[in-house]
Amino acid sequence: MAAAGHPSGLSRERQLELYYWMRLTRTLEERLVALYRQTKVVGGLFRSLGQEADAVGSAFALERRDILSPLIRNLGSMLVKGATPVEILKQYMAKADSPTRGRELNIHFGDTERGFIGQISPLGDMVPVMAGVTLSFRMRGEDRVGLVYVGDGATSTGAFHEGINFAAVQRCPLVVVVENNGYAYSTPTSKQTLAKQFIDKAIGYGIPGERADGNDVIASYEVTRRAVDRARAGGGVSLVELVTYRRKGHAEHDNQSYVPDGEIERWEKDNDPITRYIDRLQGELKFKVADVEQVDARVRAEVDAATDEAERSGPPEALDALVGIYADPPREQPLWYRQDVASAVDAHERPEGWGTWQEGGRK
Amino acid sequence: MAAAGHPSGLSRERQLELYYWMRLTRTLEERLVALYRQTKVVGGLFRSLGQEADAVGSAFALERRDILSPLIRNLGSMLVKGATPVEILKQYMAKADSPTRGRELNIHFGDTERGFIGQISPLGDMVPVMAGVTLSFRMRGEDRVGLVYVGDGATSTGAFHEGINFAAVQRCPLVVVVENNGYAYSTPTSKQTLAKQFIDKAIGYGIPGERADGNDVIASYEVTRRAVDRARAGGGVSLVELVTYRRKGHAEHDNQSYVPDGEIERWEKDNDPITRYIDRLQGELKFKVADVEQVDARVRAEVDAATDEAERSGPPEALDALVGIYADPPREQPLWYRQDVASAVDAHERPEGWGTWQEGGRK
Amino acid sequence: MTAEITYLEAIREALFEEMERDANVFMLGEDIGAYGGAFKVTDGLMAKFGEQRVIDSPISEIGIVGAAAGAAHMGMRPVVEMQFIDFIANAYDMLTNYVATARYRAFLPCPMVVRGPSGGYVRGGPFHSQNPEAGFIHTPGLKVVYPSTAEDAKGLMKSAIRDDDCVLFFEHKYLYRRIKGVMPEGDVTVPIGVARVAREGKDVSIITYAATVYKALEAAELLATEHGISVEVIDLRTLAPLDDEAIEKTVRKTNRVLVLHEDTRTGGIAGEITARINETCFEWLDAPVLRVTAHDVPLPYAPPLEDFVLPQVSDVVRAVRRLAAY
Amino acid sequence: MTAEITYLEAIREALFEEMERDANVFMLGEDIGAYGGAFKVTDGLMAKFGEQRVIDSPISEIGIVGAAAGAAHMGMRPVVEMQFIDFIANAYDMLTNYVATARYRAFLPCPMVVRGPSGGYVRGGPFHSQNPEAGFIHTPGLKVVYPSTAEDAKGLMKSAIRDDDCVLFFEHKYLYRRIKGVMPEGDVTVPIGVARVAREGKDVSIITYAATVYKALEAAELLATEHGISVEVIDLRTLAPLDDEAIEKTVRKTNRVLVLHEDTRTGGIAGEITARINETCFEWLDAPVLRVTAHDVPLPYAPPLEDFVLPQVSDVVRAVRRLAAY
Ligand SMILES: Cc1ncc(C[n+]2csc(CCOP(=O)(O)OP(=O)(O)O)c2C)c(N)n1
Ligand SMILES: Cc1ncc(C[n+]2csc(CCOP(=O)(O)OP(=O)(O)O)c2C)c(N)n1
Ligand SMILES: [Mg+2]
Ligand SMILES: [Mg+2]
Repeated sequence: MAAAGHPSGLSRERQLELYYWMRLTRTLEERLVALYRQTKVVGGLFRSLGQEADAVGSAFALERRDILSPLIRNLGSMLVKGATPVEILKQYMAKADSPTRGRELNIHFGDTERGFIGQISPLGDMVPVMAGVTLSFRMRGEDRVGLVYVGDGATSTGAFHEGINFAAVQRCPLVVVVENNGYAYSTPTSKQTLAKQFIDKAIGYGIPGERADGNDVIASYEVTRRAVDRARAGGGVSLVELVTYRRKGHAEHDNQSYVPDGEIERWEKDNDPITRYIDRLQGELKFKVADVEQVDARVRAEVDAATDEAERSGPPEALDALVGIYADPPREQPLWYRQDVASAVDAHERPEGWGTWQEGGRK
Repeated sequence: MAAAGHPSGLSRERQLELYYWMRLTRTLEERLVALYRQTKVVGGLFRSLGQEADAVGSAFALERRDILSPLIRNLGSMLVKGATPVEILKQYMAKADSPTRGRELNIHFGDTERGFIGQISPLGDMVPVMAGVTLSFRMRGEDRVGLVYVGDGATSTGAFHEGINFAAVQRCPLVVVVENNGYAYSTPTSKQTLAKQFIDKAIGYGIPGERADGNDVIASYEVTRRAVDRARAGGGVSLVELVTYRRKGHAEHDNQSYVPDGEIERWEKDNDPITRYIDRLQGELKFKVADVEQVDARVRAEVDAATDEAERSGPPEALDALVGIYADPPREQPLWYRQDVASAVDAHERPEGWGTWQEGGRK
Repeated sequence: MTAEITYLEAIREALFEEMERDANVFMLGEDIGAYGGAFKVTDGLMAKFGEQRVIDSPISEIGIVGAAAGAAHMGMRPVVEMQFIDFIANAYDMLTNYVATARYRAFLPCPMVVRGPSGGYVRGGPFHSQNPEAGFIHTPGLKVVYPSTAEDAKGLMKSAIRDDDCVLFFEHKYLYRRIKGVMPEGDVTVPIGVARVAREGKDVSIITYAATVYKALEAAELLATEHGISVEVIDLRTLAPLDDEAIEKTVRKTNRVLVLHEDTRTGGIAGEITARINETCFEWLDAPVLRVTAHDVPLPYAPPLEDFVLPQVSDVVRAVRRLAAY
Repeated sequence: MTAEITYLEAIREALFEEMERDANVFMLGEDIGAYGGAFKVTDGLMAKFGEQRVIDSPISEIGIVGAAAGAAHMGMRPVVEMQFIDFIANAYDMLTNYVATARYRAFLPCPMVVRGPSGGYVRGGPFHSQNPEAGFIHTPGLKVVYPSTAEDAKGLMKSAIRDDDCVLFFEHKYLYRRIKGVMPEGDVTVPIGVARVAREGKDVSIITYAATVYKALEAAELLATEHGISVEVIDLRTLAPLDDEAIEKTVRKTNRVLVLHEDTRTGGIAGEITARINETCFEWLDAPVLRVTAHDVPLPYAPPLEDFVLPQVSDVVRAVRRLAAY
């Protein structure tokens, strides 16, 4: 137990930092919503509203040399691991100088230097991949740990099962964080599993499991930190369940008609992770209102600056689409009917007559 | 608890029947070994030596209308469900009138009338399939139960995980029997999972799990019967672990070099399921030696007769290979260079000069 | 007079009517019930038919495809939704090893449909835009359909559900709400295995399916008015089994063929079609069979990239002009 | 003088030498350690290199292919065994969606090899005889090799392990112990992407790979002696990327082409090769490109059935004679 005012032994600076990352997550997502409504975001927009604490708190338990594999609702984890707001914005807007040069969407990107590996859409796949990442740490005797997130829904995939079991048997230094936010798209947890809690799965893999309040950023940090320490000390895989709630729809288009009345409002009112942490900062931890407001102002300025910068970038060059499928050959040749053609789409493409397509009907 | 002398309420007839099925399994497999050495078995040969009790006891808990999905070591289960020795022999010998007309090997065959569905090789796949079979029972309000076997090794597959979880959530009347025989091919259980016992996986699916001595045919029957009754009463999926030991190699070619010295001999000496049951029959259950010997004689006669019958059948006609891929069209046409050709292989095929192939080197 | 409905609504109508017609038909998939599916294809089905027949499943493509097979063995007629067809890759073993072989190796009927939103041109990125048909066309025991019109979407879905084997039903998400049609009165099916002449022509044939049917039609119009080339467009509708007769007929008519598909080039179905034409109509060819396809790369997200990778009308125009001039 | 070793031993030698050369190379698979693998390909590796570098895994094809990818990102060079290549279907998502796209979408290197016993002619039945190459050739980002000689098996395995991308390495189990060769001295690799002329000829070309190379060679001998037809046999060795140059060269030489493969017909690689020949060499063709392949059915177990489904020497003879007479 940490001394009063210093939960988990975090310095005051680090305590405020936790707030900064949560606020940055929320403000950046709010900016993305604005850009989405201006149709500047090319694809869908995925929110982590109400889940900022579990993402930030868990990622905060890692060292820079450690590697994390985020999911769609782990913007906060990526920011903690060094992803920048301007990268996020450019990526969503499919800019030429975005982290994936316009190849992948939303926050599907990574950087092994800073220690995060981008997910792919098929759920669960990152669990075996992170088993392999951490297997390499173990084989090389590196003092590094991996952390992989799975949603409550993704625990039903074969990839999750095979990956966590392999990592367990191989005693990989891996932490598997189940973000139990109550829903997988529209599917409530009760239709996903009969298990009473996700840590009940740990025993079936012969590994420790621990559960915490995912809307408490300190608790999320602490529980993850224990698992990280165990992994680093050679204790192998742990399962951590962070209980939280997805306050927005699966993506911005989802109207959440399937959610029982009042449920969202209740979580918003009683259990917003940022509000809760502000209360704690200003109460138990004795920060001043101004300390918090300063962070808010800094975040606003940073997101404004990032937006300006991101907007200045242009879209990728068409021919970049053919670069880097393999190390060798380094690029594909355009097909013969595209030789000497810079852009594929000429005046004839996307005519009105194709049907009854309307911007509003977009999926 | 059943009255003394009537364990589990089984009549004396049924008590002896259990012995019959175990003995039939073993004698039939011994006959297959002889045929294999005579190269009359076309492919590999898989034994269930030492595991007869778990297969027979568990299948014995089902009614005829119930459906079971056996694995490679569940010859005993199939016999209980009505597969006949002559079918088994013909199937191994790839005869024209074998249950799959020579299309599939060893005991990969089924009959929904008698209530068993043949497995395919990819391990774990039968778990989702049996989830669907039993889902149909539930949807139609039929008073039927399903039982699916998985090996200790197959519990590591994604298919097992997705199938059992789906069945659990859908409350399908399904019993999942993990046959823990200590090995998956050469891989000991300790390299397959860190779980201390396979029923530890049940809690992660929110279902009951129960473990029994798989070399005790009555215990195997009883534990499975409880799960079957639960399923029939609307209690959904149960996991049953039957602990046994694989005394032969994965298949006949496997020399078991990876098995610790003395392990096989110990199981053979102390824990042969047939020997144990004979002791019980002649002891506690007060059968006469002659009762047992009569069964042995009957089994020998049946297997002899079946062998004679199986040997009389011929191989399939080549053109049958093109029949029944789809309901419509009912057959494929031979490719143009095979029109009017009855057999594909003429004098030029399989020449000596291909390499250093020797019958002994066969895999 | 009946109103026009979209390609998506046509599919929903087929599901609805088949569920009404046959109590063995049921739906299985992620978020298909209360929510009505990611694209709302199954919207309203749960309200009408109940949770027993419209099952919201865990995220388990292996699980639900396998469960469908098991139910199908027992006489049910399951229709499984892949939330995006890209995730059918997870069930590749179950479909190619278990389902496709069930009748042949075990005489087990396996009447089931696996359906889902497919294809690109929608800025979906590499995992929400795929055309994974090639791997399944390659698998004996499976049937594959991929309609381009609302009428066909409905009629083929009815046939797929009634078929006694497994049918993979690819729905093009770019067409979902863009394409409309007037449905025929009554219970009308479109047969599996029969192609459609989408436009008659005499100089060059374009053999295609799904979204690129419209690329072909547009190109045909343009080629007629601007270049005086008469193009015949064949909409395959079914990819397995291929309608060899229809292919041969158009080849013998125009003697010049372009195979057009949205899927990547290498190993795509255009190769198979070219081989068949070669085998049966070599003497009728006045020019090589040409292919217009996507480039061989994962489909990128940014509009200029996606547009460059996928086939466009201008490509078709160029290829047809080359064929006509050959 | 060096002794002959088998195709199987050649692969083992390559694994051994590469593990000695590069500490990042390690093996992952079911029963590959203490037991040495179902076919004993990895026999002795664990004794030499230890459990850390020869890992016996749970039965988890998704898990081990995914783990290999993760380790590869970190600079390791994993070699994964599928106990039978048929089970690669279980990892189809991981390979086609994750591994194949890693470099393109995320600039993540993914140097890994997935290898395993493939192919039929061994009475293995439908799940121990497959040739699943088509689905992977179709996937941009993967490389596919399938050697027919012991020398190539060794040299290509070395190249595969050193390649900076994922290479699927199909080993033909019918050739494992039947085919022998004398290995070149020293560290010799065979380049990926380069075909081999297995026999020179001038009248008809057979383009093939793996076990059917021997069917082609036998037929060629017979055609030469009994029918006076001179056959050139091209052993592709690599299926992705295809050696277009070698294909064009032989077509321009003989003007008559048979594509021969053991895989089923529809959607097999013969279609792709036919399309390419059509596009680049149409004017050079004196006859249609013909295909000899397996029939489109799951591979049955009984000898007369398997023999009927798979291509045989007599089929090749018939097809070549037809081409020569065209
Ligand atoms: C294998 C697979 N199947 C289906 C999908 C479609 N899909 C995307 S997100 C999602 C729900 C995910 O729920 P959960 O794992 O709980 O994560 P959350 O969105 O709640 O963070 C689904 C079904 C997918 N991406 N991958
Ligand atoms: C998906 C898959 N991977 C690999 C194999 C190869 N294989 C066949 S049996 C076997 C071991 C099975 O062990 P277990 O499940 O314990 O069953 P047992 O043989 O002990 O009854 C393996 C690895 C397979 N059949 N399927
Ligand atoms: Mg969730
Ligand atoms: Mg076992």
